[in-house]
Amino acid sequence: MAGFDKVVNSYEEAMAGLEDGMTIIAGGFGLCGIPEGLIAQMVKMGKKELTIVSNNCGVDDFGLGLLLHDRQIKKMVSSYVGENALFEKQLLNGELEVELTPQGTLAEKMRAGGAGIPAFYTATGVGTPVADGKEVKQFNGRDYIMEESITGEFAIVRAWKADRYGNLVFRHTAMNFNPMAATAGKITVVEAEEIVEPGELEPSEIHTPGIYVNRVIKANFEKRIERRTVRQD
Amino acid sequence: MAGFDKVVNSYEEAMAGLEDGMTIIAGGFGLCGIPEGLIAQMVKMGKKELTIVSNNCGVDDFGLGLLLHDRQIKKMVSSYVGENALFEKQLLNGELEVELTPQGTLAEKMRAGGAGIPAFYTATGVGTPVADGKEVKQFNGRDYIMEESITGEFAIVRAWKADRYGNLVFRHTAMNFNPMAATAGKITVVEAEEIVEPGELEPSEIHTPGIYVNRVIKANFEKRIERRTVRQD
Amino acid sequence: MALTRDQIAQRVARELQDGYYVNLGIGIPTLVANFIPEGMEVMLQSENGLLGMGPYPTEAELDADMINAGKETVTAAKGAAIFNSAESFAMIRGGHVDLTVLGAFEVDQNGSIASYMIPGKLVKGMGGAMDLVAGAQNIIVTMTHANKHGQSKLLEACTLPLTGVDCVKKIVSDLAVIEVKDGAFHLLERAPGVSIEEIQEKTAGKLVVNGDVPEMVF
Amino acid sequence: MALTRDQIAQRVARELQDGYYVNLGIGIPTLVANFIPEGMEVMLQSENGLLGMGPYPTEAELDADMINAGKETVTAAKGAAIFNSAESFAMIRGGHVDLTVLGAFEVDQNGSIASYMIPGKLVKGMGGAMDLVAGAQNIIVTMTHANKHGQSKLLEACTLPLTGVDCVKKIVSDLAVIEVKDGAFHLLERAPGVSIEEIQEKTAGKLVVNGDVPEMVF
Repeated sequence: MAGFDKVVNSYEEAMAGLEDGMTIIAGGFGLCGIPEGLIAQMVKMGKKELTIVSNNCGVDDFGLGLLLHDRQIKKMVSSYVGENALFEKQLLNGELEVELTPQGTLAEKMRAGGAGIPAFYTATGVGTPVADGKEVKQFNGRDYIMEESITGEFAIVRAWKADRYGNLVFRHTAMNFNPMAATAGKITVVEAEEIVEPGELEPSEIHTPGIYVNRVIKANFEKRIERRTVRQD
Repeated sequence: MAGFDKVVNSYEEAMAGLEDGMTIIAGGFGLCGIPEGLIAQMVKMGKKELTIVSNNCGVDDFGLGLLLHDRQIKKMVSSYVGENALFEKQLLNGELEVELTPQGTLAEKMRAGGAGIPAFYTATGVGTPVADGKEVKQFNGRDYIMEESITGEFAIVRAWKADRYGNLVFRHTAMNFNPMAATAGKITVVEAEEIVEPGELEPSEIHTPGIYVNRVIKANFEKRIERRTVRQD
Repeated sequence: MALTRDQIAQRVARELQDGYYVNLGIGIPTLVANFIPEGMEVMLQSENGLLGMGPYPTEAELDADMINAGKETVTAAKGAAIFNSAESFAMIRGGHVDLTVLGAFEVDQNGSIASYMIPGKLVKGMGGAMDLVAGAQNIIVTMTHANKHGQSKLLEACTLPLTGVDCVKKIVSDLAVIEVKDGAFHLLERAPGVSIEEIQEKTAGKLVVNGDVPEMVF
Repeated sequence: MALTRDQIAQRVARELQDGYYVNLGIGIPTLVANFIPEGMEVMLQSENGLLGMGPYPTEAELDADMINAGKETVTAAKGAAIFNSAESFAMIRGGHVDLTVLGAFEVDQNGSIASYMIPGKLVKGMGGAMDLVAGAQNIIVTMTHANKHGQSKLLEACTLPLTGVDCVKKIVSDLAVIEVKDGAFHLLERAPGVSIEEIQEKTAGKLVVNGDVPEMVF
């Protein structure tokens, strides 16, 4: 079934077509569920002036934070970017632009982008700096602001299991933004812990149907923990 | 865990609070995945002037079509209502009102209702009778119409497995509109083939988290087939 | 000779490409699945929430919870995914489906389509058709070139309530294959033995004919 | 005596009801989970996609793929559900979460809250706080009544960029429990040994005191 076999065997193939100035939508929350190898490949390719849409920007030495070292990022669209000294420096220098977006609005903007919905209304951010320049409309006596959807030339996603057709299953809270990111890329690239044959994933348990996915690569992940909290038993 | 045990033991309890003039959002596609017993209870209760939001209106002698016999429905919001002679008669008599809504727009209106999104834009229906009276806005040079969300006093849902907390799993294509309906009711009532204990459903495989669900009742379903098509092997 | 329903489906199937995600409407479009070329793989999307629709079930496989958008009992193909209606139309509306094939009452030379309602008769509803014509990357309409009274269904402007505007890319009728572009019907192929004159006569909208128009071969 | 962080959390826990779905912010709000009254069940929502958050894991249970919205490793409670971020905020924005507890820099007498940004210092971002204050049915803020310079954080009008307008229902500070309604701070309870005068002095916005204000008991 050549037509639906989306597995590629190198990171070069996985990120082929990435160019300066593109918008990349990335799954992950903090360091949880991030496509580590695809980010490393982006660092290696050295493309510049990128717009990255991701809830966070990693830390100084891991995740999307690595793209800051060679100043590859022009603009971040994120809800929280406070884990990262280099980010702070580039932001204050004016080398980096940030568009702070409430977390739920960000998730919905990605979903809307993939779902052909150019804009939606939300009460989130009404009366705050987030509402600046946005259309306000009343529904049932309450104010809402219009938020526009987001799409990208690429989406980079981490999955647990992927089949060759690109059907995806995510593991625990490593799911987070990954399913929305997967829908919003013109080219959606998935890095998976495991690749299985079509038919091995139960159809109703698939989180992301393969129609959204263009390329799949198998990877080993470091899975660094950002805040290691344990209890004594 | 009294606070989260949502299982009720009678259909009277399941539909308690239903009144004349209410809006009820129903899951199901054709006769597939419909909450048969909850519909039967609505027939038994005889409440009138109901607005029913459902992709279809059953057939003459099964599903939501049963609500037509005693003229309980004032208005249907549906994408397709062509399976039903009684429906046709009441519509032509002017006893019944119908708001035809494209299937995808209907699904999205329910989802938006549950998700606190009062309206969204879609290209579906632009230039057609569906666009009449609706705001048109351009994004990237294309026209879109604004569609408002739907919520109801009740949502009635069929699930395959429900746990006592109201977490739901749906079976095959009996899923259809049920997950969206579940989010959009002020009181969401679920009729399930099987009730399991909390912890038996794998957290990442739950289709509808229990937070949306108010009442759960166990049922046996007839599961009538609308178009029985088989192949000879 | 006008094409049979099966021949129309067979001709549409030649528009498929390996790796296509396709939504087939009710009627002739459904038959397209029977003519997928050898060695080519396409995945069928059914808008009630199934990507990877398989054949009808055997008696033993029959399951009331497994239907397609035409409410027929079906099976899931290997590698299928099942999801809710909002997700299903997210894929459709978001342009992820490569091709939609559907029937119509009328198509006009601008690619507008009327397919869901004949005023005066009962309104059955548009189902998923409006979402499909608004969202799919490519839309092919199958229909008879003229109605049973001999009146053309390929018009200068649709007369019935529209399902969508400026969206149909191609028509495979019982008489011809026609591309819809630049405000005209462009004749690409003729049914075997059907003359350009007959097609012209049964096309009310603007028909563009360039040179010799080949006959379809089956 | 001003309340300790634990006492603030303990007092907030008295606002819980059996069967509540609750989202707890970072800091003092997180401690509320330690004081859920005996025999009462509440379910904790973590906005990164977990309904039914359990305790921190043991060393053996530690899993990088199982974190909360504060990026701490956690466990899932029995009966938990895990879902994507869009679904998580559908529940929050849609008003399905009964109670949100979060910290703030400032709250004003109309219930507006500033909690995510101090201009001139680095902008870290609002995370999920704006969605939570816009969507939750009930919002309780925990904070010290005054900052370290003794300046009130309960103001006539917030001075910092807002997280949300007219949304905070109650404040549990180190000095008092205050209801925010009708454009004023209504004093409900005092910390043990803290006088109404001290609270008045540290409340810059309009404070309403009705009769004897009871002391909290721990």
